[in-house]
Amino acid sequence: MEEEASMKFFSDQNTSYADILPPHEARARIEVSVLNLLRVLNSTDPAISDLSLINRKRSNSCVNKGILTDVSYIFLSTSFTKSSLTNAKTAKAFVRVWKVMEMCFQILLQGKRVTQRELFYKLLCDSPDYFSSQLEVNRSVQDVVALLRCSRFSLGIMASTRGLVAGRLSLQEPGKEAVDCSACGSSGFPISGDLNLLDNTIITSDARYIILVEKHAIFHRLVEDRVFNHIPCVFVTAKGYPDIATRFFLHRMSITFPHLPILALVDWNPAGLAILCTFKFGSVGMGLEAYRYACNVKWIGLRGDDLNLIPQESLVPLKPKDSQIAKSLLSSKILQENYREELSLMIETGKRAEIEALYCHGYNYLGKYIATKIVQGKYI
Amino acid sequence: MEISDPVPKLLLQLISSAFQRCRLSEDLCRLSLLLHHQSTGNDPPITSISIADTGIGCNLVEFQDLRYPRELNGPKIWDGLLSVKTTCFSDDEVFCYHINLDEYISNKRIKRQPSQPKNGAKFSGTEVSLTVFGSMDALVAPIISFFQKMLVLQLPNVTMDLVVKQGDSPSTQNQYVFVVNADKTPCFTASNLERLKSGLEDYVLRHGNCLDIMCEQCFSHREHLKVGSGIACPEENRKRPGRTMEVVIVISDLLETTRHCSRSCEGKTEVLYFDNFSPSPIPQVALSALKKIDWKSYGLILASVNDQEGHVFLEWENFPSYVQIQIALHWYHNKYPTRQKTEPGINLVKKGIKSALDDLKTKHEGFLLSSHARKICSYVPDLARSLAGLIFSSTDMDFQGDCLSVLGFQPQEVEREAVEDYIQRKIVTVIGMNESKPQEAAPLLFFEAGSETQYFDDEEIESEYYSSFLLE
Amino acid sequence: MEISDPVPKLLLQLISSAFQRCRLSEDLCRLSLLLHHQSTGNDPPITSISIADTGIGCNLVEFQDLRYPRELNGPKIWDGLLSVKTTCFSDDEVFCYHINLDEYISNKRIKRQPSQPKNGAKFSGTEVSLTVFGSMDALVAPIISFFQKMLVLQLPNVTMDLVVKQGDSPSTQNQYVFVVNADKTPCFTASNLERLKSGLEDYVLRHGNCLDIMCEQCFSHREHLKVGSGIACPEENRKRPGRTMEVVIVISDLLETTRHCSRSCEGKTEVLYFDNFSPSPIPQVALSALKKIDWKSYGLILASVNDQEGHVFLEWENFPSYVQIQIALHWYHNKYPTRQKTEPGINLVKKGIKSALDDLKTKHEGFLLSSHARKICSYVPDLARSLAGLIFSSTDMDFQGDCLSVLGFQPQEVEREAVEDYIQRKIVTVIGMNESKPQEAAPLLFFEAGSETQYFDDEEIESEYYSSFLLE
Amino acid sequence: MEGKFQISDTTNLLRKIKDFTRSIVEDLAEGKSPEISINRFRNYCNDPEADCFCSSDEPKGREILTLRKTSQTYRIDMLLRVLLIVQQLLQENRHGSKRDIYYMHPSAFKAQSVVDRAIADICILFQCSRYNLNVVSVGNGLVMGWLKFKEAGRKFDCLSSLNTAFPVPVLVEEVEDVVSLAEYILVVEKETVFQRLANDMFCKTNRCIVVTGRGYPDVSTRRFLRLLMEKLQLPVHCLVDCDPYGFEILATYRFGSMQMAYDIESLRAPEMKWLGAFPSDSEIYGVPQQCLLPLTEEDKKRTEAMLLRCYLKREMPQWRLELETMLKRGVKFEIEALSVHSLSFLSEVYIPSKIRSESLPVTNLI
Ligand SMILES: [Mg+2]
Ligand SMILES: [Mg+2]
Repeated sequence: MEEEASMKFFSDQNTSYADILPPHEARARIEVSVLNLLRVLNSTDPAISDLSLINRKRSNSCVNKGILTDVSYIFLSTSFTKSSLTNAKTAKAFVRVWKVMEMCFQILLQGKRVTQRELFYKLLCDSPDYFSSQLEVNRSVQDVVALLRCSRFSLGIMASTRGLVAGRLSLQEPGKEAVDCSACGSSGFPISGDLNLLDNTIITSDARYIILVEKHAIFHRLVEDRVFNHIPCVFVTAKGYPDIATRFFLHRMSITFPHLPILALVDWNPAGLAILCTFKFGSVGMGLEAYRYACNVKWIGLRGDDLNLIPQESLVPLKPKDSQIAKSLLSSKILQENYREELSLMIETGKRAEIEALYCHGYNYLGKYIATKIVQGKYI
Repeated sequence: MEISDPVPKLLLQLISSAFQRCRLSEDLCRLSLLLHHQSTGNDPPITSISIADTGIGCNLVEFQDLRYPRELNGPKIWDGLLSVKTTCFSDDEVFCYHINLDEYISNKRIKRQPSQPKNGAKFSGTEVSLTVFGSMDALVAPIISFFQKMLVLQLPNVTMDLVVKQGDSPSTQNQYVFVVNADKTPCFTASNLERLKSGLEDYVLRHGNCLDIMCEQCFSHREHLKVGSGIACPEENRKRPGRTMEVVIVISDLLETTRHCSRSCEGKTEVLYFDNFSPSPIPQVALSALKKIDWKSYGLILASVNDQEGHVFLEWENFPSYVQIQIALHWYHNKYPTRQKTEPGINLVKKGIKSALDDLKTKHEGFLLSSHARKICSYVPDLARSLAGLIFSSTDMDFQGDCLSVLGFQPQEVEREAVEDYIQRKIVTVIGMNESKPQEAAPLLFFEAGSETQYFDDEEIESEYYSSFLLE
Repeated sequence: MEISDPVPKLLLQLISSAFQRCRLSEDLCRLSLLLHHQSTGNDPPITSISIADTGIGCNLVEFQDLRYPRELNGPKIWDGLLSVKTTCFSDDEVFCYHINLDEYISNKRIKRQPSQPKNGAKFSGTEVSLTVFGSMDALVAPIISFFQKMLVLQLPNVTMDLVVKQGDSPSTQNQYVFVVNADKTPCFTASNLERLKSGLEDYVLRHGNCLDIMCEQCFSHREHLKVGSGIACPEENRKRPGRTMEVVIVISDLLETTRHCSRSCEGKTEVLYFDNFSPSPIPQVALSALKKIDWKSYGLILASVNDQEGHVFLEWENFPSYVQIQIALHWYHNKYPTRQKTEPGINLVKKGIKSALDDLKTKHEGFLLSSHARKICSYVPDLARSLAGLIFSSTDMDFQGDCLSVLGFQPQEVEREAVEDYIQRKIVTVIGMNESKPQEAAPLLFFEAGSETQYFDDEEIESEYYSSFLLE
Repeated sequence: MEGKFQISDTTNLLRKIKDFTRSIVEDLAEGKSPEISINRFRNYCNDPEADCFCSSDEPKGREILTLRKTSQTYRIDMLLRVLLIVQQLLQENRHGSKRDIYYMHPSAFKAQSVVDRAIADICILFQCSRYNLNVVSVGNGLVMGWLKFKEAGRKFDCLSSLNTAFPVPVLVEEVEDVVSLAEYILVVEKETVFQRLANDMFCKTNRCIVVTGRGYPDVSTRRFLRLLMEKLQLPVHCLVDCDPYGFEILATYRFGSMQMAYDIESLRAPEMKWLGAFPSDSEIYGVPQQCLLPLTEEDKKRTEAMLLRCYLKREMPQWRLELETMLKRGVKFEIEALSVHSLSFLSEVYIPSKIRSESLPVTNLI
């Protein structure tokens, strides 16, 4: 039993993931679904096929602890939930799935993309009996993703992204001129929500580090100061919790440049660590779509070591929300020991510190801080 | 003074016996009932009654169980004397008896009278006659009703008639003939159940056999009737076979135009009960069974069961009044006559009824669905529309062709509506089938070797896109 | 048997009179009190008391108001007889009287005795003596306390001593000398208020004048004392000038090391009251005034006023116990003696105290601030730091120089901390000044923009991250 | 001249800061309480009938901060703290955000709003805009279309990819060399609509610049829009949801916000036209019933309050009428509701036809 369980961890067999498909392939999957349903329905032993959806419950999440690689991740295993037309609990959801599939099919046919809000309105008008809230639409979309195993983007739904990139990087989208990300201003270059486009963008870089920044403002500061001139690096931010496109982009970077360490600069608080962990391990919430984008992110700061750099008055007491996040983090099996220690220190001291607190040493201190940390190899 | 209740009851017993004698005959038989009101001069008036049949001849044992129908308070209306003449096919003479029902000592009851010669004629038959005081007005209706019900069994070899005479003038004579409509009915070889089905259909179409022909004001087509039947045999039949509970249910939509036909039951359901080929008051056990059926699983909500002296009506809460349900139960022993009277068990009755309901469901998709299934069915048009939409909006002609051929359509002849309709009907059928069949897991849309599979519920992780690691 | 309460009271009156006679003399005077316990043989023991002064000589009117100190229950301890010898500078003889205080009829009270010749000697003085039964143990403490308080007035020309003799042996004789510390005290020309200030300071430093020198365990420097004084004259002084209420308040930090010095009052505040240059029980009106002072506007919260038979202690709620506050009130008429005893009005007392408190505030910035001002002051270190920051972080050296010279610093010698400190003190001073100055009408010269609700923040609402896929 | 905030160069501003510091120090040295006079501004009042001066840039009153009141002392304290940081920013020629400033002393400032107020006080005191203090904010706005410009020497070439969203530049004041062939500027409330237009390649068929503030517009987006208007002299159209929040956004673009009333001249878009969605559009374009949501109580209260704003009555009575209509009908709808029948409805029908009719004198009222 034990052996079998561990076997699972090292194979990709038992992971469920959503592919990024070009429109015609996504359409083909929908068509196969229709055909399968019809076949069984009109067979000699007629039945209405159940929809097997990847279970998106926490109980179906597994941890892959990298032993052979440095990358650990969280993924959904192959346990299913079943949506059945004849089950009173799931009947409506069953119909919703088909409604969403139909709508996405039309959108894909038109070669368009919609926002989830537009999708909501379309469905609200088309099938008001089934969709009365955005939430129902979002859930059904997730169901379709879990059924067809293709990403939401592949279904013709636009993803908004807050990701920005700047620094020693050049991006060339197909058919366009290359963009030098060191010259695109302090606002940085926006990471596209178009995953296909991201996948086809040519990335070149002479950077030696990728620095992941939690906050937009810090990103802006570092870029304005052109810190990448001193530390050959690329800055990436998702302005908080990462979206799929930003994770996808970071993952592509890590594949393209496997030797660049990815260093995360986050607040010294549980939310900061949670953001780091989302980049590092993925999340069940992104379910099928994103486990493969886990990256070997290292924690450069802020950390407990840095507290002596910060004036006492800049330490703010932990809020209840922080403690909640900390608790939840600690309960995660994947969290490594030295991260746990940092968390415990936060809880022990009851304090949190923002990256901005380092500004007491001057606005140009951040760059020095990062450089020092890199030189001393102080990342975990 | 009218002839009061006890007498009709006795009469129905006598008629029933006569009917059985006809039934068991292999020839065409006739059962004639004569009511003769000799009003002239007599006071109280005298009614003489004669029940004559051309059946197999009677066995005196039949009269053993008859009891004098006693009025507790009231004048004596009858001397208790039955005059019986009977002969079997093989007999040479017609035997005559006087049977005094008012006599308690049984061996004094029957007094043999001089026989009548048959003079070599080959025939069989019985005539029972009696004379009572009082008018016969209260007698006619129950007897007619009895005959009408009798017809439901559709025994093809028995013709029944009733003659009611007032005095001696032929102008004051009414004759009622009850005969099975030969061309519409199953042949002699049909089973009892087949006959019952056909009989109940006729019964409905003729407004409880009140009419000679189908009421076309209420029913435009015989085909609009939905008929289901079921048979249930007791467990012990294995040892002593023969006893059977047969159930027929007819559900009919009244025509829109005559929904308020005065003869309809206003949405009430009449339950006819036959005990050994004879209309009979419904026994308590069947009444209980009717109450205990899980009607809800057939989408019906039983409001009440009204038992009006053996005439049972079910009332529904959720059924439109223009839909009429008619139920007939028949409990009999194949080896008739048997003196031993039996009653079906409650589960047997339930089983019979359910089997008839299931039969209906099977034959008519989307019919008699449980409220659960009906709710699901309400989603089906939408689902079918989406599926048809997916098929027809596809630009991939191969896919479209595949779908249509899977559904059995010829690509060239196809209209979207027809496909949508077909899918809809198919799905509804499956839903109905799922209901009656014990649930067996439906196949998955994609064949996957999933680990555990469970029905999903709302506990799943909220599908926030920008969700964090913490949701793990 | 001890000499009980009434006697000390009488004695203090007699001493007070003697003190006044010295005070009014322009020469150095001496006031000697002898208590002689003649224990040998007598039972009950006899104590003879003599109060001798070298003052201006007495006026018999002084004795008019004295009353025989009566014990309600108890043995008679005194015959009521005072023996008085007195002479003025200009008299040729010393007049002797016996004054029987037990005599109600006033003209029988005083009996002239034969005078004693002065033989041309020029001196003045008075000696009052009496003999009472009982031991003198209970007498000594109040008398010492009285003299100690007397010293607070710091009248430089009166030396007081007390000799207590047990029997006749000189070894059993104790002498206490109460003399104003001449080199530390103001000269003769100093005002009464100046002397009172100095006296109260000494009183505090010497633990209520219990010590001969300053207690260095508790107080390291005289400068650590904060002294404030105030004078209030009644309105009617304009017509009949002369009456004055003088108030001195001394606030002292005990040294950290001896915060728990047994002699300290544990944060309680002793209130000394002088009526016409004589320690006196505090009158009711002054007590009321103490209660009615708006201490809060000086950052003080009065917990209670304890009146222990004329010794009044104030207790504070919010004052650290190592801070000691000492208050002395002096109510007198410049033209002494006046027979008419007066009391100050309540407002006068209040005015005097407030004026002393305000004096303290003015002299010591940031001291005795109201809680409101102290709240304001809590921002001061920050303000000072920011201002110093603005000065020192500026890259404009001229500007820096300007600011420093405005603040009175030499550019070369400047440390940021010193400047910050200085600014801080300056701001506190301003805040303190704002407090004492009458509040000007708030300079708000705008009309309100109405209280409409503001829904949105103009700024990046970067409040924790968006967690929704809804792009809106 | 009076009341107009002149853009002062850094030296000038530093000098003002030093003068200010010096005067405080002098007051203190003399034992005087410093008095800091802060003007008050508003861009509207709540009396539509009033004979008010809200339309002028003049201060509408002033407060004098002294050390007498706790609240005022605190305000001075915060002002000085922030001023110290501002002086450093200016001397080092760096930019910081209000967030940055807040995080430097989070426990002293307690809340972002405290910093915001101090910055506003400083701007008013020195008669300058926030960006003069080198306090900038990283905006949320996006822009696409027929536009090319430079920000601090770095090129932004939206023309190279007409349907790609570019972030609004952070250093709006350093934007230069603005080049555009656009015929108009379209401001949309939401990112979703912006994305719709991008997906529909709207800018390929329409010569325009599309800007969104992603909801309530931040200062950089508004400033950037204003700058585009000034440099390009193009008409500006605004497309918002037909709900009170959408109207609030529209009004903020057009009239500025109360909070930044002191700097309204550099932030508002005075010639902006309201393109839609109007309450009447729901009927004209057949918005399905289920897409019309009833106004909530909160919505109604908000709308009623907005109707009182004097600038509507004075400058945009037609807007006010539309707002009244919304209140009367009691329903609201989002822009997405217009395109339920066809995804490209907005880009192919609605916007072009609205913009065409804009040029007609009759409907030009709105
Ligand atoms: Mg954070
Ligand atoms: Mg909106």
